[in-house]
Amino acid sequence: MQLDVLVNNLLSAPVLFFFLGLIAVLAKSDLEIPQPVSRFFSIYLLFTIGIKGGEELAHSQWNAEVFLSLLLAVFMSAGVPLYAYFFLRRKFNSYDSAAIAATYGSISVVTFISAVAFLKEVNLDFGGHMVAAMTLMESPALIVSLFILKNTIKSDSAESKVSWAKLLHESLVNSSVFLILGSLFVGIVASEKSHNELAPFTEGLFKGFLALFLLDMGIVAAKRISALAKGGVFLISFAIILPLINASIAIILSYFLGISHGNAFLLAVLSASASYIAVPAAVRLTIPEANPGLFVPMALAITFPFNITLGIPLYYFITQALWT
Amino acid sequence: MQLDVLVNNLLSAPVLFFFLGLIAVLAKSDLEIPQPVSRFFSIYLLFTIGIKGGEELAHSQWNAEVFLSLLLAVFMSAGVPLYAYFFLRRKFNSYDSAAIAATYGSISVVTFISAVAFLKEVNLDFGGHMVAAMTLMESPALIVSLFILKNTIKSDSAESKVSWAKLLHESLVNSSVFLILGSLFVGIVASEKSHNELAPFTEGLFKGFLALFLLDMGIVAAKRISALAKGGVFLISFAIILPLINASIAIILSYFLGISHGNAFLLAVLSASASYIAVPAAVRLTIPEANPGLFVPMALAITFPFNITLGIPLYYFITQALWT
Amino acid sequence: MQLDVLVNNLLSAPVLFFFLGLIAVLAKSDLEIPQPVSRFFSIYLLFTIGIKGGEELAHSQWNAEVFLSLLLAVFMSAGVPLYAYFFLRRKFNSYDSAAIAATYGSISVVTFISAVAFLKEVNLDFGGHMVAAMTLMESPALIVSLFILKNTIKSDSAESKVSWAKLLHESLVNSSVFLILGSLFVGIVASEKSHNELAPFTEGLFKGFLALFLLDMGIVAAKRISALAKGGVFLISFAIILPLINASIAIILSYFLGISHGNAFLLAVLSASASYIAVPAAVRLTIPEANPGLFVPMALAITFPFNITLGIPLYYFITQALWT
Amino acid sequence: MENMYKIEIVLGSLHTEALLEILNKKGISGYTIIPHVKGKGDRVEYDGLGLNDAFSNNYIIIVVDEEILQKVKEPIRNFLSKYGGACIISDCLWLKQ
Amino acid sequence: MENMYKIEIVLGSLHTEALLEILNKKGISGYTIIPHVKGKGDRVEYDGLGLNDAFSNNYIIIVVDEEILQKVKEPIRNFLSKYGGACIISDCLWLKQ
Amino acid sequence: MENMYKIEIVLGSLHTEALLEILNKKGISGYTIIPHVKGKGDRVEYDGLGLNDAFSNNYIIIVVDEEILQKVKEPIRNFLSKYGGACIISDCLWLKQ
Ligand SMILES: Nc1ncnc2c1ncn2[C@@H]1O[C@H](COP(=O)(O)O)[C@@H](O)[C@H]1O
Ligand SMILES: Nc1ncnc2c1ncn2[C@@H]1O[C@H](COP(=O)(O)O)[C@@H](O)[C@H]1O
Ligand SMILES: Nc1ncnc2c1ncn2[C@@H]1O[C@H](COP(=O)(O)O)[C@@H](O)[C@H]1O
Ligand code: NA
Ligand code: NA
Ligand code: NA
Repeated sequence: MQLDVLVNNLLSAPVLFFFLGLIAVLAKSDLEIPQPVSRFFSIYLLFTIGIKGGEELAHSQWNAEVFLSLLLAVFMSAGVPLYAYFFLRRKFNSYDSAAIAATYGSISVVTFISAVAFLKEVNLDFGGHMVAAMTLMESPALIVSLFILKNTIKSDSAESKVSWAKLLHESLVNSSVFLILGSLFVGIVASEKSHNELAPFTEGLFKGFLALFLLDMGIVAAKRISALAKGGVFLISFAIILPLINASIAIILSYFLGISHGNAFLLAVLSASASYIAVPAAVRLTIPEANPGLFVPMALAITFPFNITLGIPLYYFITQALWT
Repeated sequence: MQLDVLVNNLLSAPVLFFFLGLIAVLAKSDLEIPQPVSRFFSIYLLFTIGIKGGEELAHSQWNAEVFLSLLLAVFMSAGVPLYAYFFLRRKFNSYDSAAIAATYGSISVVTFISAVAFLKEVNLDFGGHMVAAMTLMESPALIVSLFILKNTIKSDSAESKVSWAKLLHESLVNSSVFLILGSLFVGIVASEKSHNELAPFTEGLFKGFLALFLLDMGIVAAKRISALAKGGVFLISFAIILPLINASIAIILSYFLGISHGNAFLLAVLSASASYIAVPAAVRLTIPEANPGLFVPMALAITFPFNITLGIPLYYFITQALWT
Repeated sequence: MQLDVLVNNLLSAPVLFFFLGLIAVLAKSDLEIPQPVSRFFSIYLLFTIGIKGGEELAHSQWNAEVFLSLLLAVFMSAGVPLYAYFFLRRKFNSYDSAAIAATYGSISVVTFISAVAFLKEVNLDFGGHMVAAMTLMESPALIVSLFILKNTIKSDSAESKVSWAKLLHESLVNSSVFLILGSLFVGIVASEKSHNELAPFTEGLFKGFLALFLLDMGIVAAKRISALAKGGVFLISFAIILPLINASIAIILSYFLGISHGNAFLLAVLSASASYIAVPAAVRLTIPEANPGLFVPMALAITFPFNITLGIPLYYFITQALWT
Repeated sequence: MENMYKIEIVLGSLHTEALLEILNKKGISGYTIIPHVKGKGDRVEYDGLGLNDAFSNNYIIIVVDEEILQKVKEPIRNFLSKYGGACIISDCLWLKQ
Repeated sequence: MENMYKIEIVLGSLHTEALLEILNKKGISGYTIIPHVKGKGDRVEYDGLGLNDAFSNNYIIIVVDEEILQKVKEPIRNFLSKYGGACIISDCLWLKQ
Repeated sequence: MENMYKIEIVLGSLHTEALLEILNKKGISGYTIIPHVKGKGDRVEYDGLGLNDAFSNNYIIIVVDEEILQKVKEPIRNFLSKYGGACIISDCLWLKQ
């Protein structure tokens, strides 16, 4: 039965379309999703996750476990860069290390979506506040990484200019965070009638747009993967080992904090996931010295596919063993 | 209960997304809807309104009231510029006055949609011909405004070149009018089976795309609002008072012509609304001397939000008091 | 009753939107579908056809008739250029002849979709493998045409460079073929639950997106039609006569091979249809000397509308007379 | 290679067709248009944002010889003074095929 | 017609706003931006592909006189050395309206 | 600042990859591509309209020194004579970082 779960996950339409995208590039197909269309897909996904998350949030109970899991979410996002950075410094310069640390402390929305779909498949409950937890994990990692960077390199003119106020502001209003937060808010205040009217759009189309978005991600991942060649085995192992470590820590802490099975699993997935949209854009602005040929393909072409194929079932088996 | 109506209107998902768009820009978020995506939304909305309007038109009775309301629609669109122009000339040059007059004589499709949604919320009937009425109101205002402009300024070489035939043609084939008219036609001739097949697209997705389109409108409105600063209080008051005057005239005339409650309300909303898509584009071509920093933000950033938040409930209360 | 079928076909929403697009351009409307949106429509259509085709393929029986119809599909695609080329050479140079021959040997996905919708309308069954048959017909025509071209013109430096391996590869991975094949594969392996989750996207939206895509095709067809003027009556007659010949041959062969009514009809439509997306792009690369002002508008502005309005009912009446 | 002039015009998208019609009559042999261009000059900012093309520029490039250049200079200047936009002219070599 | 200089800058989309802010302070009178430009130089390839703008360039065109050119040269050089990008300068004639 | 040459090529989108492959072999150090460009010359009009890229141009900009210029001139000419397109060359100064 455990193999079933793994195979079902691998054969789900969105996962297959990700691989279709990879294959398209490797087979030198000219298949490409125009950028505005790609943006439309991600606007749709963020809008829908926000609206549905808001609906669930409005119906969920606020108890100690909820607060603990939100706290743990922030803790993981801020904590991951702390150990990742020093681990990375053995192989990379300060800039690249900080950039990669920020990437892995933050989260991937599509990985989260896949985990939620997985939970529904295996009939395991989770809290309505987990979309909020995800949103809370978007930004702390970048702030912590910049803080480390600033304190480890001798602050010369350029670096000393980091404006923390600007950074905090930016982390709240960057387009992904803003659209999810805004849609979350609308989802909370909207009436049941409103939700019903939106349902054919938000629920009906979700799987279709998700599959197309993953097709696009597969294409982009494959185009960026060649840049990894220089990084070699270390880079690729790192992109798989770090998620495993992050998930393990999240699972252990969840266990001792008494967080429920479903929420612990999602926190593990979020901690294991790495950002390849919002954080890379922010890193280009704040750490222009870092090589985007490293941190983007690591997150997008190694960690993301690892998580949605093997990682998610694996984190599930571990939590299942502990929680039942 | 009246407050309820107002609050429900303010808390509807599309209205909230308009404000989300405004806030995004004010909070300096980088959230933006790529232009092709924005076009897709408006193509979808025009297509859907046309198809659904055609379906309703095919089932509606043609009686005296229908003809009277169509006539009143054209009358309002042509009449508004007549008084608006001379009112505006006190503060603006001829070109800007004509451009603003044309903008306010014409209509806003999204305002009309919001009014229709409002009617459904309060369970008030309206005629299947009102989409046709709306379409009839798109163009007369621009023609009248150009006519006034040509007759008030000493016609030198450039202005005397206005070709009325070209203008009439243009007003029938400009993309918004053409797409609505065409979809209206398809909606009329399509079989019931056809309409059922299209329903998941036209009806199912409507609220979702409307919300996203309003998000975009909010963003654009906020980006254009700074241009209003120069115009000051006069401009902003004008952008609220003129709609009130237009709606009042439409209501009074409807009342004496014996037009039904629902139709009168929609005619008031249409008269009060101002164009920020089709007419501004046409004005750039026909009155290049006019400053688009005035007429676009007035319609988009002041009149539109005023109408969809306060105007619509207000026009409803007034008509309700008169009709019942 | 036969007239009914014809009229219903002409009044279906997608056909009407094609004419709306034509009229838009002829009436000099500025209505245009931005290219990324147009791409989105075609990605949606290919995705959906693949997924649904895969679902049907998974449920269909593999018997002799299936293999025969797949074989006939390839035979028609490879055979059409053989006679078309020499027919065309009477009026056109070698390059243009080869380009047009390739265009007419290949197929049009939207024509196929219209034929399938037509079959559902008249309640006639067809095999789940016909989407596969369509995909098999995409490429052979181009390969055969290039082969003829290479063997008829004295091979000088440029032409002798045709790399057959590259060409075969290209014909398998060009974006349309790749996306249909990939989606077909996902459609085959996806669970019934998966198909149900995708249905609101794939089935619910199909007619709507098809109508909008045809609107776009109408616009593009009309913009390209002027280029045909030079070709004159010969070109236009050719663009109608060749489909008729191709359909007739497909019908006769199907009849003698014992292929079922529905499949024979679809093979006739596929043989009669001409490519205006995938093949023109491939021809620009492989036969740059050919004039795209000929082969694109012939397929898009003459053959396509002929097939979806008159051709499809006609091929149906002929097959009906033979098969019943 | 031939000595030619490169005319670059930034112009509101809505006005491009009219200008090209004028220039075609003056005998230009071709043109290139880069659509969806943003910009800011003396007039309103062209931010290329949604809804319609009223706030979007085209970047038009026209390669001409000396003779055509002299013919089109005034018409372009007149057109731009009415509809806004900018125009620069520079030398270039045309790589003849 | 006036003798002017045309500055062309290829720059990551995310950095454009910051550069224009600097140049506006130096007194440039306008600018034109061609968005969604791809390219390759010494650093990572900008393939303009989906997801975000981190791999997309802007092509910025700024027409200036000699005086402003001298003022902006160094700031542009400094900016590009930090954020990547390329810049070329050439002569042109500005067709005054 | 260095004296360089700016090569501008308008070319059908479908042919861009092949040309860049040739030029990369000749040693160009970088390139910039503006996609979705429309145009009209001696051949068919490139209106950039939907369905596929067959009617859409790319605008390619390549900055080279004198030596590379001499190396790429003939290959570009040959390529364009087969696949259509236009090419102009002009002087420029490269603002070195
Ligand atoms: N100095 C400049 N450098 C580059 N582009 C300019 C300059 N001035 C104006 N433009 C462009 O020309 C357009 C129209 O200018 P204007 O009519 O002055 O508003 C602007 O939107 C810019 O794209
Ligand atoms: N030789 C060149 N010719 C044209 N564009 C270039 C050249 N070198 C660099 N670029 C452009 O400048 C951008 C940034 O260059 P770089 O910072 O060197 O990676 C590239 O993405 C290209 O668009
Ligand atoms: N005189 C010209 N000025 C600017 N662009 C041109 C000119 N002639 C040709 N072009 C561009 O080059 C492309 C190919 O030209 P052709 O191969 O002559 O059709 C056209 O689509 C235009 O974009
Ligand atoms: Na993480
Ligand atoms: Na009005
Ligand atoms: Na065919």
